[in-house]
Amino acid sequence: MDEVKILPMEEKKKRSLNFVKLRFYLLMVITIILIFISIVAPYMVPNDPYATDIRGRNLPPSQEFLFGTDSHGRCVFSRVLIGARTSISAALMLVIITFVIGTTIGIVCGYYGGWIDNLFMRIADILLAFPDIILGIAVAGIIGGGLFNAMLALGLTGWTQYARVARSNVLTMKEDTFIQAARLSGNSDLRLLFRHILPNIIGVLVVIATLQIGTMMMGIAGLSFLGLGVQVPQAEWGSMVNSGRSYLQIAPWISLFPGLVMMVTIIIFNLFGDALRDFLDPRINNSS
Amino acid sequence: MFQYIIKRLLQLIPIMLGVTLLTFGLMYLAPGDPASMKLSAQGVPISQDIIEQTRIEMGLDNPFVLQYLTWLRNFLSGDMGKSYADHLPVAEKLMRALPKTIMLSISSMMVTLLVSIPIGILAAVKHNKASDYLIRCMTFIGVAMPNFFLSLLLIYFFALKLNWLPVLAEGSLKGLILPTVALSIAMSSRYIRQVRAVVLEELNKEYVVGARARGVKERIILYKNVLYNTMVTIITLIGLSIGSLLGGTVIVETIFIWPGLGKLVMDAIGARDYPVIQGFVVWMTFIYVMVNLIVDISYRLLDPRTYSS
Amino acid sequence: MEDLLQVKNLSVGYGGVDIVKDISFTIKKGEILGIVGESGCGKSTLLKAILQLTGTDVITRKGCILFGKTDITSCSKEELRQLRGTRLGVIFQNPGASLNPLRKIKHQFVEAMQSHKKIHKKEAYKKIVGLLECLNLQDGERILNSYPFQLSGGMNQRVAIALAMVMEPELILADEPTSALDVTVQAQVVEEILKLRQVFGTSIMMITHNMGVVAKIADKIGVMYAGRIVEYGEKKEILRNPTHPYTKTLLQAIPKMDGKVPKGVRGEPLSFKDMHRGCSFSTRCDYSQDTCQKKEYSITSVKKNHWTSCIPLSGVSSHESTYSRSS
Amino acid sequence: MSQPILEVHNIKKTFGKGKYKITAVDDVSFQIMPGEVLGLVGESGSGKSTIAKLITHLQKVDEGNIFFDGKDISNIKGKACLEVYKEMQMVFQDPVGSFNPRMKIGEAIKETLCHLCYNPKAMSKAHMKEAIVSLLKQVGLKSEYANKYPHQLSGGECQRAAIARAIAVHPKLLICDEATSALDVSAQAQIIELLMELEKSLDMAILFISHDLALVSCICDRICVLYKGQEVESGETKGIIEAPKHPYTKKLLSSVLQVDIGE
Amino acid sequence: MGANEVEEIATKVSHEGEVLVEEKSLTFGTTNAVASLDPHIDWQGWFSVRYGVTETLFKLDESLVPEPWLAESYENLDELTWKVTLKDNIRFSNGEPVTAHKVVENMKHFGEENYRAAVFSTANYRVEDDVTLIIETEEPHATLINDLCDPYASIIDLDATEDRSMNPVGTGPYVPVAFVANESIDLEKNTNYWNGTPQLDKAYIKTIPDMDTLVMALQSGEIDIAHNITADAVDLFQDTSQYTISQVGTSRAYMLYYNLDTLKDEAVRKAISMAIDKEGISTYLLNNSATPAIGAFPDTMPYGGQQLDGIAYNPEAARKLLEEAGYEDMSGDGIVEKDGEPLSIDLVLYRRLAQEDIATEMQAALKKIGIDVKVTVFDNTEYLKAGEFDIGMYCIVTTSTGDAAAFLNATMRTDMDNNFGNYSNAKVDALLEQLLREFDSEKRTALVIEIQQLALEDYAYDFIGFNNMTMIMKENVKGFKSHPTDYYQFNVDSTIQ
Ligand SMILES: Nc1ncnc2c1ncn2[C@@H]1O[C@H](COP(=O)(O)OP(=O)(O)OP(=O)(O)O)[C@@H](O)[C@H]1O
Ligand SMILES: Nc1ncnc2c1ncn2[C@@H]1O[C@H](COP(=O)(O)OP(=O)(O)OP(=O)(O)O)[C@@H](O)[C@H]1O
Ligand SMILES: [Mg+2]
Ligand SMILES: [Mg+2]
Repeated sequence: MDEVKILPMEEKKKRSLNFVKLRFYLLMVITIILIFISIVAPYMVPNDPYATDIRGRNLPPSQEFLFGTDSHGRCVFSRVLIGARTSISAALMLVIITFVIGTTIGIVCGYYGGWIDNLFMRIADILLAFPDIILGIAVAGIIGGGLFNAMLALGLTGWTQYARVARSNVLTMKEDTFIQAARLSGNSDLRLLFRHILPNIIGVLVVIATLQIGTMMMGIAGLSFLGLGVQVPQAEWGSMVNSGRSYLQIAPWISLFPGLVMMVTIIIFNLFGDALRDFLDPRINNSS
Repeated sequence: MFQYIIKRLLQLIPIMLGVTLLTFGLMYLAPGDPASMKLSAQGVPISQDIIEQTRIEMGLDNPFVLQYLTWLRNFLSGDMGKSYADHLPVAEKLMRALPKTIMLSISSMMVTLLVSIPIGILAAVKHNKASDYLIRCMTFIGVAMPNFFLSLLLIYFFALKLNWLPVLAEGSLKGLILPTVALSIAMSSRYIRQVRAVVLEELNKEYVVGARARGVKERIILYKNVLYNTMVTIITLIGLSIGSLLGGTVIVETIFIWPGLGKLVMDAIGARDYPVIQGFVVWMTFIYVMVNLIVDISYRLLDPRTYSS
Repeated sequence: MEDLLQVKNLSVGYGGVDIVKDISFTIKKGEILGIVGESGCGKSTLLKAILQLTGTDVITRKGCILFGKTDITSCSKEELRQLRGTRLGVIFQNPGASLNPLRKIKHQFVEAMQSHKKIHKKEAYKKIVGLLECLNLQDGERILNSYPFQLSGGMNQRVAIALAMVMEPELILADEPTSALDVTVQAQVVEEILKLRQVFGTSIMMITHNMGVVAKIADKIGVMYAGRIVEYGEKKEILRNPTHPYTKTLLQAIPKMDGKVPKGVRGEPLSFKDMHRGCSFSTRCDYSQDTCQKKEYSITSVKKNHWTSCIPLSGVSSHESTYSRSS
Repeated sequence: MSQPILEVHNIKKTFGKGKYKITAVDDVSFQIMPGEVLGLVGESGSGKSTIAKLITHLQKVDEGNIFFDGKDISNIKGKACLEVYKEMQMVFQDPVGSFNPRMKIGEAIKETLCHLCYNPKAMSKAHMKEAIVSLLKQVGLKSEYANKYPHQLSGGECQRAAIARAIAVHPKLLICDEATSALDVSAQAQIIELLMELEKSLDMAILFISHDLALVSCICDRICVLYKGQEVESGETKGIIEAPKHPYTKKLLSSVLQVDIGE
Repeated sequence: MGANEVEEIATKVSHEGEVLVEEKSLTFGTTNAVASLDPHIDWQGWFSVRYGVTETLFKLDESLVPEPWLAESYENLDELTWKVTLKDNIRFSNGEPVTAHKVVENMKHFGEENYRAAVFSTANYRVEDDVTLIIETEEPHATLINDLCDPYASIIDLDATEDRSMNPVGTGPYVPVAFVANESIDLEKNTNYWNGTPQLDKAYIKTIPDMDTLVMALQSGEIDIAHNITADAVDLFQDTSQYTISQVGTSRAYMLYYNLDTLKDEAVRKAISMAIDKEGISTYLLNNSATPAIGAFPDTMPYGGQQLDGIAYNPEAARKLLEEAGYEDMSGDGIVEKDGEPLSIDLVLYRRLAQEDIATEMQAALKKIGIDVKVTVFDNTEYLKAGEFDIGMYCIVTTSTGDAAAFLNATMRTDMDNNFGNYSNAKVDALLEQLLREFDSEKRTALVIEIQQLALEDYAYDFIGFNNMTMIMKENVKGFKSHPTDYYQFNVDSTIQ
């Protein structure tokens, strides 16, 4: 109750509020730039990322090859750029698909309950019984490698998180006064679900999704590193780190740059997720 | 409580059935014919007759459900089939590797807890001070560092450049250090952040203000009240992270040649050794599910609200 | 009787905005002071300031709080800690929340006691059971071995009272100790707080917005509005002879069993941010005049032990008609 | 005498199973006449809110019947519910919580108008806006409140807005489930004043649920006392206040801390 | 326990003066996993021969010509009959003498156990005396002595042990004392060795499947020898005062199968062959760890590549060739089309040695002449059998025992097991039939050359290069040498100083 009319936002909070907003917008811009880069990467590469030059292998970073060349004489910088496309867009796509599917299932399960809820939650239980990337390893290991299979493997369990969070949120929200009030206002079930419940839980889910991008990226990279992800010569950061492994001592840049870029990207997505969470948190940010 | 355990154990049955069905189903759908795969792994010259014969021997001509049930029956009786690659019983192979994986998991878990709980609490207590920011920065890097990348860097520096630790872990105690560190860094980073958040939240609870208002010593508030209360959450975290720990062991074991289950399965994947993969997946899942059960139970034991109502 | 707590020109706030402004009052030994006022007028803030509770964002900006002879505002952390519990007790509004949900009641008692004094557990338990009996909780042993969630709201509140009392402090600060309780339980708890004073002679500062409770137990009443005490005096004086317009309307808003519909104050309180010079009640006051906007806060004595910040000139108000409309 | 607007016959509601079974409402009957204010009192957990939810069909009755305006509404579904909501509305205890935090006050009111009052297609935007503003005015809120979010309003203001939303349909029956207990005395008095005014001007019946006997006695024509899901006493306000029969009622009465101004 | 510790202990003991003779031991790291030590089954004999546990009657010299080992000599009595005489001082590690009788038992045994040794299961044997035996094959088998060089033909004491997979009793300088499948083999010297005293007291074989770890283990000193190291890693060990590099060419060829069912246009096949820079791949990409190939056999052999006419690397000509054949880039995407169909081919391979690298390079090279290549990597060789590819890359030892016939017959003859591209040329088939029955080595050589030339001219196969075997050891390790066969590394002179 006390919190209800915290209109007098004092200086300190104001500052932290601005900070939260500033941080959010800043990171949003960076994230968008990152995604933008990953989209236009093919037009930005200084060299053909697939063109080999066996006479110019393992060259150290230079003006022509910013990140040096790899064991096939390919420009590591160009490959990192092109790899951004694979790594980021694959992770993004995976997250978006699992997000949509998981959220829909979660909302429907939470709201209607009954057999449909039971069915999906049992499926989720079974999928969640597989430890982390073990199912990914099993799927990719059994049905074979390839980016699509790796994504499938990760997506198989990916949706459950959204479904569970959405469901539990819907379950508690279902009893909230404002939902009952909305029902008294004559709203249909569908409208209740999508006009009233969804906007109120989407924040949490979006935050999970943003944080999930990094996880998925690491998952895909991990599978690629194990040789279960992308196939040669496709550029993907995880497989690039892997292929540079043998040259760690001779030409460390082959592994180091994709590894570092991946790390930085994940950090950015994670920071963005955190900033988004703060931004959406009514306790911190009250005026949205 | 006892009833609860029984109930949970009963709930495991359909889940494990689902897991086995899924695992078996995957193998069933997998490209390639298990019979010829088995034969080619043995280096036997493959004629169509032999393949047919092997198919019948392996029961591959039976309908899916029957195959599954047969497989399940054998599995339950401890017979997980034989490795295509070296004809050793899968159960034996897994059994041999299991202790190593458990050793690695436990040591990583211990290190993680020992590192993350104090640091997490420190960060929470020093909320928004320099040390808090420093810790948070480090954790961000730690979380974002892919464990295979980290593993390579660790080997490069500690084994090769400094020559402090062996390159070949080979299941020795000294060799345990690097894989443990590789696994714990990411995990600790995640934990520190979570412990920090949980402790912060707990510190803001009214009962803490209450205790302060009663003049209870800060130390007692922190250790006897806050820490104990957050333990419940931390234990849940442990349960949740066991999954990624087990997943992480696969990569780390492969890089460090740690003769555990992870390495075994990667070798098996390389050799399309399906019985081993199958056995591995089901085992890992079982371990994971059991650990989570234990976590749930201890969670209930720790929180009086759950076990007495 | 000597003064136990003296608050002088106290200003308190969060960050930049002052919530509590220039408050002065005293509590004598054995006296019960009731502080009433609208929600959000700064009652809890005042209480937290007196306790100098860390971690609640409260910043004392001006004035001093003399407790006995010590100035609380200039105490060190450790001195404050020793003060709390031994000489200053607190009871919070939400009985359950101020207890650690995961620890048995007895541990919470013992750790509060042992933080101040070397005492053996057995001895401590004995003392606690005695205290609980005083509070009409016969089943002391069982309660000690329970967790907060196993007790009802009323029991928890009594446990909280006992916790505040266990070191026999000279002054107890109670922040809406009964508003989370059912009417019937509330009546009981109020009885028990009264009994405490009888038995231990403890002074109490009781914060509430329930006039009924204040009327029942207080010796003196302070009426707060927008961070200031606008009227202060003996209970009877305030109830029978309110001078400040806010006190008057507040009294009229209380539902009574006489079948009359209670009358509200019109308008909404200003937010602290929008507060300007002059009387902050003037926007809602029926007697408000142009001068009210400019007038500085000052107090006028009405009688001995009764002062107010405003004595409206009755009959002059142009709002008289509005005021009588609803009566 | 006219027909009661609401009749509740022996309704029953249980929650949980086996050991955890709770009978929240146990065989309760009462009726409300048009334009009448009925007070429902009882301590926490006595089943007051449950009764309100049963009447408004937010929960289903286990046993018994509810008649609204002569029609049995105990087992209606879907569209029929909407018809009932056009004549019966409710105000909740938690004023801020009864609004969707992501919807402006105006939008929330508009929802009710669209779903229950007018055909939204047949109505111009300006017209709709006008309707909303006039509703807000009726409860003493300025028109700019339509563009605010619930958390930007104080508790009292929110409750006014909630009342505006409820009276948008010109209900014959308004249920107030502890509509004032979250507010402080002065805000409470404001709301009560408003409700009483509206009752007269709109000729609504009100089911006033509260645990504050003093408050109920001020405004209600009749009172019904609940104890652990059962109705222990009911009758004219005066009779109950002056001569309570049931010991629980007596206890409730004696617990009321009266402010003795004693002029 | 690591080898270092063992050495350390050994040194310490000697310092204290208790034990005067320092125990000599070394650790040998390899990427190969050993599932069983039984030399007769599958390819397991490679390991027991490599690690000096078992020996064969004949061994191959550096140019893969058989020479006697356990045998003293042989005589080819007629097309079907062979007489083998054993050395007379040979004993198994358990002290038992090696008799003609035991040798015959062995031949029957591996003939049964190993499909590559099928000829020995159908042959008839006669024991003349303790050291002489007669072998009669059912059909003429020109390469019998070569076959006896194959490690599966290891002579072991079949009566000595129950479990040959754990501790076969052979005649080599070392005996296995502890064996963990796929992980390690501990060896001790064979005190009964027939040909001198082994210099090492102990040797530890470690399987380190990961190449990088293997390299680092050698750098950190955890192993003394790293076997079969990749070319690029060699650069790390250029310091000759610390390391010795032993490199040798082998007959393991990186080869291409053109799928003649799908790649019907000869011009395309030819263009592809012309676009592959074999020289560049061998020298630069593989850092000299391969020798460019023309045909199926290395130049060191009489029927090696120098005898054949190959296709020269000439991408320009390749592009022209395509153009003449009607392939032109109309869409401007860099890929040529014919009849609106872009020229896109599937290249399949399995994960072995440098195949992935070569494929990547080929993909880039073919893109330059306008061919789009899709690469699919498999984990085993099943994919070739399925026949769903345009080009199949394979990596195979073309002559493990100094004999060309087996490879050519299995690979190039119509409908044979390894003829994955469905090559069929009646003339080649006839010549192969002839080759199998020809005992005269000069004529054999001529036949082998002719067959290869025909296949090359049909553009049915291409050979990119031969893998060079590299072994790196610490400078103080002596008596180890890479051999084109990839066995024979451990011998009586192997030692560490
Ligand atoms: N931690 C805080 N930070 C910033 N502002 C606060 C904080 N706590 C309270 N406030 C603001 O200070 C003002 C006074 O709050 P306080 O809790 O003292 O009121 P109160 O009189 O106790 O009200 P109630 O009767 O509702 O408990 C309110 O406007 C509130 O919004
Ligand atoms: N959805 C539900 N599931 C289970 N039990 C419920 C549910 N709703 C109410 N109850 C139980 O029914 C009983 C009556 O609850 P109800 O909310 O009607 O009481 P109330 O008189 O409104 O109390 P309060 O004054 O606290 O609002 C309580 O014991 C409550 O725990
Ligand atoms: Mg308060
Ligand atoms: Mg209720």
